[in-house]
Amino acid sequence: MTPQDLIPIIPELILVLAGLLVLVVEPFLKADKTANVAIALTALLISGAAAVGLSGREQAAFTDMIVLNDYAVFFKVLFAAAGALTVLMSPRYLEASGRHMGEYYALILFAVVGMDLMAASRDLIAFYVGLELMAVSSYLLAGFLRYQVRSNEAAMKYFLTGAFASAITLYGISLVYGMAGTTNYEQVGATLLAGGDGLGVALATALVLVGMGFKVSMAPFHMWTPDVYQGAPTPVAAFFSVGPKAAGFAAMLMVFLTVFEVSRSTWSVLFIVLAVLTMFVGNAFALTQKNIKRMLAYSSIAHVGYLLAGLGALGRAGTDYFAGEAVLFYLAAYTFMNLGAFGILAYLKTQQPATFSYSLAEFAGLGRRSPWAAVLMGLFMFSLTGMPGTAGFVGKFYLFSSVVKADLAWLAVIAVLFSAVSAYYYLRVIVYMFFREPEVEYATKEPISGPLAASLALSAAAVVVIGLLPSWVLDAAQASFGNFFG
Amino acid sequence: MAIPIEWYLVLSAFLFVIGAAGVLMRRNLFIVLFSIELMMNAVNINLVGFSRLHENLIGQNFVLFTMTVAAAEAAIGLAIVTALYRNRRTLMVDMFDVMKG
Amino acid sequence: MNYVLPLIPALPLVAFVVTLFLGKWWLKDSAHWIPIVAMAASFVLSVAAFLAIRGEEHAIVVELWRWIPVGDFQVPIAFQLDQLSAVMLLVVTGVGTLIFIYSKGYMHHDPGYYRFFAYLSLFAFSMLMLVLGSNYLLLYLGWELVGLCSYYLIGFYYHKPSAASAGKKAFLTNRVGDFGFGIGVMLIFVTFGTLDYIEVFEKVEHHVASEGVLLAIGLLLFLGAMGKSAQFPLHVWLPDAMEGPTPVSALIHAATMVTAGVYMVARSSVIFASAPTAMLVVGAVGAFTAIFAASIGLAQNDIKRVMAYSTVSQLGYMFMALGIGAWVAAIFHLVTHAFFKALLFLGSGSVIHSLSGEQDMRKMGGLAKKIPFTYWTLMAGALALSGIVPFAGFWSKDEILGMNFKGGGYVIWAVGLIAAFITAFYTFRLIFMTFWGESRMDPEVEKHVHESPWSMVVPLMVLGVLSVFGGFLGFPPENGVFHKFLEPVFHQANEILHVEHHYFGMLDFVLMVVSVVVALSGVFFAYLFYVKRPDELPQKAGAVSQPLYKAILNKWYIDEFYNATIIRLTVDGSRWLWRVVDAGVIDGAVNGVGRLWDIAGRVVSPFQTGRVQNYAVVMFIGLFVIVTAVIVF
Amino acid sequence: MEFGFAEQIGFRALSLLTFLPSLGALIMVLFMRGRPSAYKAAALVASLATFALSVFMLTAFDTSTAAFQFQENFVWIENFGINYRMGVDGISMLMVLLTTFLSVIAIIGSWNYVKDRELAFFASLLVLETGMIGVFTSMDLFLFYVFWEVQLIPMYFIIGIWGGARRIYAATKFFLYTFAGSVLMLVAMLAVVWWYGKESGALTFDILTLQNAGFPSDLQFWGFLAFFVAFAIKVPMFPVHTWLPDAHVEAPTAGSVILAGVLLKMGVYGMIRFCIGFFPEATVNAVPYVMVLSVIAIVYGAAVSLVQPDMKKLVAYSSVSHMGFVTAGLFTFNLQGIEGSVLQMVNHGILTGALFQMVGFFYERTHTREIKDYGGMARPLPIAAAFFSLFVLGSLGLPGLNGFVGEFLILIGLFQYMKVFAVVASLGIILGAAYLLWMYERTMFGELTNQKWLSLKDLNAREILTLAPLAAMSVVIGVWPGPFLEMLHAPSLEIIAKVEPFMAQKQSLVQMASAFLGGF
Repeated sequence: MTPQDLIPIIPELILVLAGLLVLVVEPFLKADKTANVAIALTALLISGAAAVGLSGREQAAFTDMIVLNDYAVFFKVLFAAAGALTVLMSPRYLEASGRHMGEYYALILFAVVGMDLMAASRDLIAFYVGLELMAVSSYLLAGFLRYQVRSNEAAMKYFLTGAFASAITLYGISLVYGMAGTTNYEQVGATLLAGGDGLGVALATALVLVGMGFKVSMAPFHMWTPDVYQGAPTPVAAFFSVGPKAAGFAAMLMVFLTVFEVSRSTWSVLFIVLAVLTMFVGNAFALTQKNIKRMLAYSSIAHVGYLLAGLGALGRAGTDYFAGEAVLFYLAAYTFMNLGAFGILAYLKTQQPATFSYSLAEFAGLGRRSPWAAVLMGLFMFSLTGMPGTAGFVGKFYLFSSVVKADLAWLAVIAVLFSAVSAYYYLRVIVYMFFREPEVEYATKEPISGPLAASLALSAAAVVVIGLLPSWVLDAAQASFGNFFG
Repeated sequence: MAIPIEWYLVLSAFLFVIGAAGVLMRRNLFIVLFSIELMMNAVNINLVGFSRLHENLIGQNFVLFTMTVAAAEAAIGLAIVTALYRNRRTLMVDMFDVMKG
Repeated sequence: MNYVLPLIPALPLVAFVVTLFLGKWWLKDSAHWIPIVAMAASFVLSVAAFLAIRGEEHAIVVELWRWIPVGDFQVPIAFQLDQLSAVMLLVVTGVGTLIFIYSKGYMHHDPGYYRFFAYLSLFAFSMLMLVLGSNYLLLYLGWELVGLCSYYLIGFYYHKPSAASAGKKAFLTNRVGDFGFGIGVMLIFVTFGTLDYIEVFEKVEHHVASEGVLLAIGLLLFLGAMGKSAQFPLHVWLPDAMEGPTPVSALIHAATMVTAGVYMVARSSVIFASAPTAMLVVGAVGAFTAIFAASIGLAQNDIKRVMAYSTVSQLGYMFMALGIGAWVAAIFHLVTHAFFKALLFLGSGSVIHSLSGEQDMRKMGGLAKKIPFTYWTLMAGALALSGIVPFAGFWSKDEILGMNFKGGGYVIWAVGLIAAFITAFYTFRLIFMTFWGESRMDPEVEKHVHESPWSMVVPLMVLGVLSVFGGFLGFPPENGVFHKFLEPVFHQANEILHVEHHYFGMLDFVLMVVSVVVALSGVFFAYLFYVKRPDELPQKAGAVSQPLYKAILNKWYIDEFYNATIIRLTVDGSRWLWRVVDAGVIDGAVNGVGRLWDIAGRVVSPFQTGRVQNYAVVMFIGLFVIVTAVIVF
Repeated sequence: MEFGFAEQIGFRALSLLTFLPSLGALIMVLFMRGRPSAYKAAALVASLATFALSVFMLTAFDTSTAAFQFQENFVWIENFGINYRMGVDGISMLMVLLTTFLSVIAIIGSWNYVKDRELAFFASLLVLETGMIGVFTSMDLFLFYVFWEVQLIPMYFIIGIWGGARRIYAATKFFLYTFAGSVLMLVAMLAVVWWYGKESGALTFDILTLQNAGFPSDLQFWGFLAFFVAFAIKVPMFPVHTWLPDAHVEAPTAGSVILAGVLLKMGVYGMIRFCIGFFPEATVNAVPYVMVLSVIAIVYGAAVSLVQPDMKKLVAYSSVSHMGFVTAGLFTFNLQGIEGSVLQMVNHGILTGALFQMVGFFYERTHTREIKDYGGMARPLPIAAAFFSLFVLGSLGLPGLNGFVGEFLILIGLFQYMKVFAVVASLGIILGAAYLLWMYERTMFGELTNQKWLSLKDLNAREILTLAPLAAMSVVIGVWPGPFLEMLHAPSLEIIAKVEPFMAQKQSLVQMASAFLGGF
């Protein structure tokens, strides 16, 4: 290790230090946790800024375990943004839940570090460590409201299935190591390619795919998702729905494009089949949900289905990384609209901490009660549906475009038809907010907290800007693949 | 003479399946936790065996990380179990189905 | 002519617009002035036009602007003045003016006074467009517009459901005919590449189209004519149309609009002449309608309905003429019929007016003394209608019968003769029941019987004079002034048919005598039945031919037949389409897709049990399947 | 680029036209909350200004060419070859005029219609106008799609918030149905773009470029199918029409006016631009099927209208019938058919818009739309009855009013294509007269069914002001359609030129079918 090696991990270093600082400061704070919020937020912003500053550079560090490239930068910025928005929507929510503790922010920071590592790793060990860092933090975050049964249950479910999936991944990784004798992505890929496709490779592909599929809630490894999202604190659920998912895709893209180059035909078919299954499961379950939080959980599964179609297309497209870029772009777009939607849920929860249960019926007449919240929620719903003018549309446009480009037009047709189905349950939220009158009277509302408002405004702005002027994010997504194998 | 790699693999596979079976079938949360540990250790055996086969240390390095992670997981698992038990007074896994559908 | 011709229809149009917009608030009771003046002015202009076209070989065409210009489909708004349109102009504006004047008295005190005159003006405009248009599309335009006015005027007393539904019935029945007309127009365009009369006829002469196509065109056009001129089986609307005010019945449903079909066939004489089969159909339908409608007229008790069936029957005569190629005779009968039928209607109107709205002949009788002007003018009309020498109807009707006989249409001639007998019978049945014998009026009504005002009587007298002497226009038969005047128009058609010029001969005289005898015997029988033994003979005759009598009384059950078949099928079929096909099958399928998803959601939902180990099992099964699949494939 | 905006009119007229209504909406929402008279006036001014601008553009419009005019073009999303490109030809100019015209009418017509969330209502109408104009002016596929989808949203809200009792069902159905169709179109768009991208090495969404791409047969087939389904839903063609009656019945008056007046036309417009423009070969192959569906729609829509108990539903189903004429005329591919079809879109917009507006006025007075609740209304409401009769007559194709011109041109075109279709379509006209007159008779004529109606007030000045322009347009187009048709000559010839090469090959098949169906 040389000092030079630290450059690529500057963003993570900042976050780790900030996380530790939070833990140190925490005992000195009383009820007011503003300082820790500020620390976490600043750290995330600096980390993101640092990542931006590092863009365009190519560097490998720690004996090629970690790399710095635009791909990693893209995700680091994205994760920092997701973390920052999550942090912004948390304080009031946690206060309302009676569990406003600094550890929360530290855990978020550590989780982001883990995610960063997943995106930046070039070695199975580093990847595994990143994965677990993220996972362990997540388990704790899910159970953060430890006096609440749902939160406990969510943590338990997340933990058990997560550890189970980790073990499966790990088993796959061990087989890879066994076949290749190394854990470096490129070297493994080259060795496996030389050895040819065989039983062991197939088995390892399947095992790793399952383990990572779990993280991104790919069907049929998705079943934890709704329960965990529902039980976890809402900002945490928001974070889960975008962060670990994006990190999972970041790692998945890398691993499958390098390590499993040899079994490309296998995994691309698997992704296509599972994409269809995932779209079906996500949409079919989402349709019956009366609980918005659960509905958003299933909807996130549906979105994973679309993304997996992109991965399938990527597998089909040889050295054309268009589909990969599309996946990156979609993740970015998805991050903002989903965070926004969850942010509205968090806001509503802070309005009625005791009674609000995220049920659809409670959205009735929201358009009258809180017009701004309703309008923003409408925006996010339309974006999730994929209406033009929003980030969701450009994302779908890009993604399905890559699927069509890979001569999988039929898959694109299936995907768009599923997204038409999804319109039904997204619209239902709008129906309740604008077209129905409330069934019960609601108490006078409290003013929205500044950070939460900022979080919502930023998400909405991102959704609209990416929707209308997507070129910036597009360029970034394309740049990340431009020097992917540089 | 060296033990053939297949022996490691078979042993690890057995352990892994036993662990998985435990996760799937045992009702007590603690035993499920142990079963997960068993799965992790199956992987460890694999890694060490391969390390021997390839005559490099990567596998053993990996094992160190795995064990650390397993320890962390175990700690967190216990924490979660504690919180859960406090609220629910039971550790039967199939009792926890407040959220479903 | 460039200015005169457009002005003829334009004046009534202006009158319409002014009366419509200003009538209610401003003109009120003097709403009649503008339309009457406009109409009279049109009449004067028409006379000018008539004088201008006399003896001209070629038609005068005035184009205003391109109406629908698309590619080779170029239809102008253009007027064509030739002898045929000149005659029609005179009839429309002349009879029109009289009826406008008559309406001033008849419609007095009606709350919709201004509305009535507005509609009448619009009608005049439309009818003039119809006869002046230089192409088939303008004919169609006028055709539809007069139909519209007819609709409005029949339904003038719109608050009466029977009136409203009669208007609709008229419009829809006409639409059935127009269906044929419209397709005929399209076929003309597709065949000849133009809709202009002159160009089309030229191309027909040059055999651009096969006879089959010409037959199709002829029959399609005739379908339109059947609708407008109330020929069997599309005659059902005309009797119901009597729901309208009487001046309307006189103007639209006797003198002008219903003859549009005759005008159209005469106008298309070149096409029909080139398709003999079509002519045969025209003649046959005409003859059948003549006798068929006359038979119904026998048993009607409503004074206006008798007239209505009589009109249908007389229109049948005109088509009989057209069917044999007696174009001029048809137009001649059109003109005389316009005179005497307008007269009869207006006279009936006068009767009704003086009886405070009573229309049932069974509640009249003995009116001759009380309303002498009406009686005598009506009598003139009756004599003309019955075909008694030398009244107007005699000359034209006899010419039609004679031409048919000489043309070899003996069956049609015979049918026409029988119809003539019936006509004379029911006409005088009407006269006798209304004016002769004992009064059967309600005492209340009887007290108020009065002669109509001058504005009603004067038109009656003018028309009476025309009914008496109008026939001499066509004297001697087939060679009268009228025939000479119209000769250039039908020159082409006659050339195609190789018609030779014919002079009055012995045969004609014999035929004349025959038809006079037949007519007189009709009058005689009517006298026998309704003056001599009114309490005995009608009942006896009814009893002897019970089923026949019932059939006649019920108008041969045609309306019932339509109601039970076409209308019923359409409405029930549509309801089936809506309830079963649309709401059930199509929309059911659409909602079914939604429901399918709903069911899918419900079916899969229980799989999410909430138990974490089940999740792990699913994961494990998934893993197992994937691994198996990967290994197997 | 001789038809750039700079040469023709000197400013970015199309962008201004497109976004002016939305700008108005924005100003209303930001500065005029809680002041009804102010924001209503602002809405009116915005829509009037837009209309005025569109009329002003006519003065600079060149009818002698099929080229797109007032063009604007700049790069939007470079990576995909997406440009912000706008332009209008005769067809789209006419559609734009129709849109701006009807928007004004809709705003005046619903001046006092909504009581709840009025500001949002008028803002929605204006945003909707932007979306509609955008659809007609886009020359970039992506831009088109954006507008195409975006206009769904305000319409969805208009139906959903201010609609009738089953508004949620209707709004959802409307949205999902259209959305499902248009996502298929999205895939087809992508397939087309990628094919061309691979062929030429450059991605582009430029409509004109893609129109000249010459796609291979199988892509034509699938592409046509996907685009066609999307547009057919919008039109709506039989059998994908069932969203329409629901949407119309539940929508507020202004919604119905715009929906029938403009939104349906977007479907046919799309067919012209894309189905025919991109896939002429597949179009030619599809003609018989489209014809059969259109003719079914004509007769079927009319038959179903006949038995509707609800006035609005009746008019809605009549739209199915009338739009059947439009699609049938378009696919004849002769000048009369095409021009008749486009003109008929304008006519239908005016007449059906007017009919919906009238039903709305009646509803505001009586709070019922059931035909059986009416009867004898001509007595208390003579002016309304007069207007109503004019629109009814226009709708049933009375010569001298606008409906006839379009309908007859279509029939002439249809007759040249295949006589049987023209004959069957003419049957639809008979039925058309039947259901319209029957409705008119049952509502306006006869005895007063309800003595309460005697006290109803006749149309007021504002309402007359709403209807009079529609009536005037109806008469003007009826007697002097020349100027309107003139705008269509060049673009229609262009359409024919596009399909003609493929028509020649197909001719024998048409003749065979014709013989089979027993044409003359």
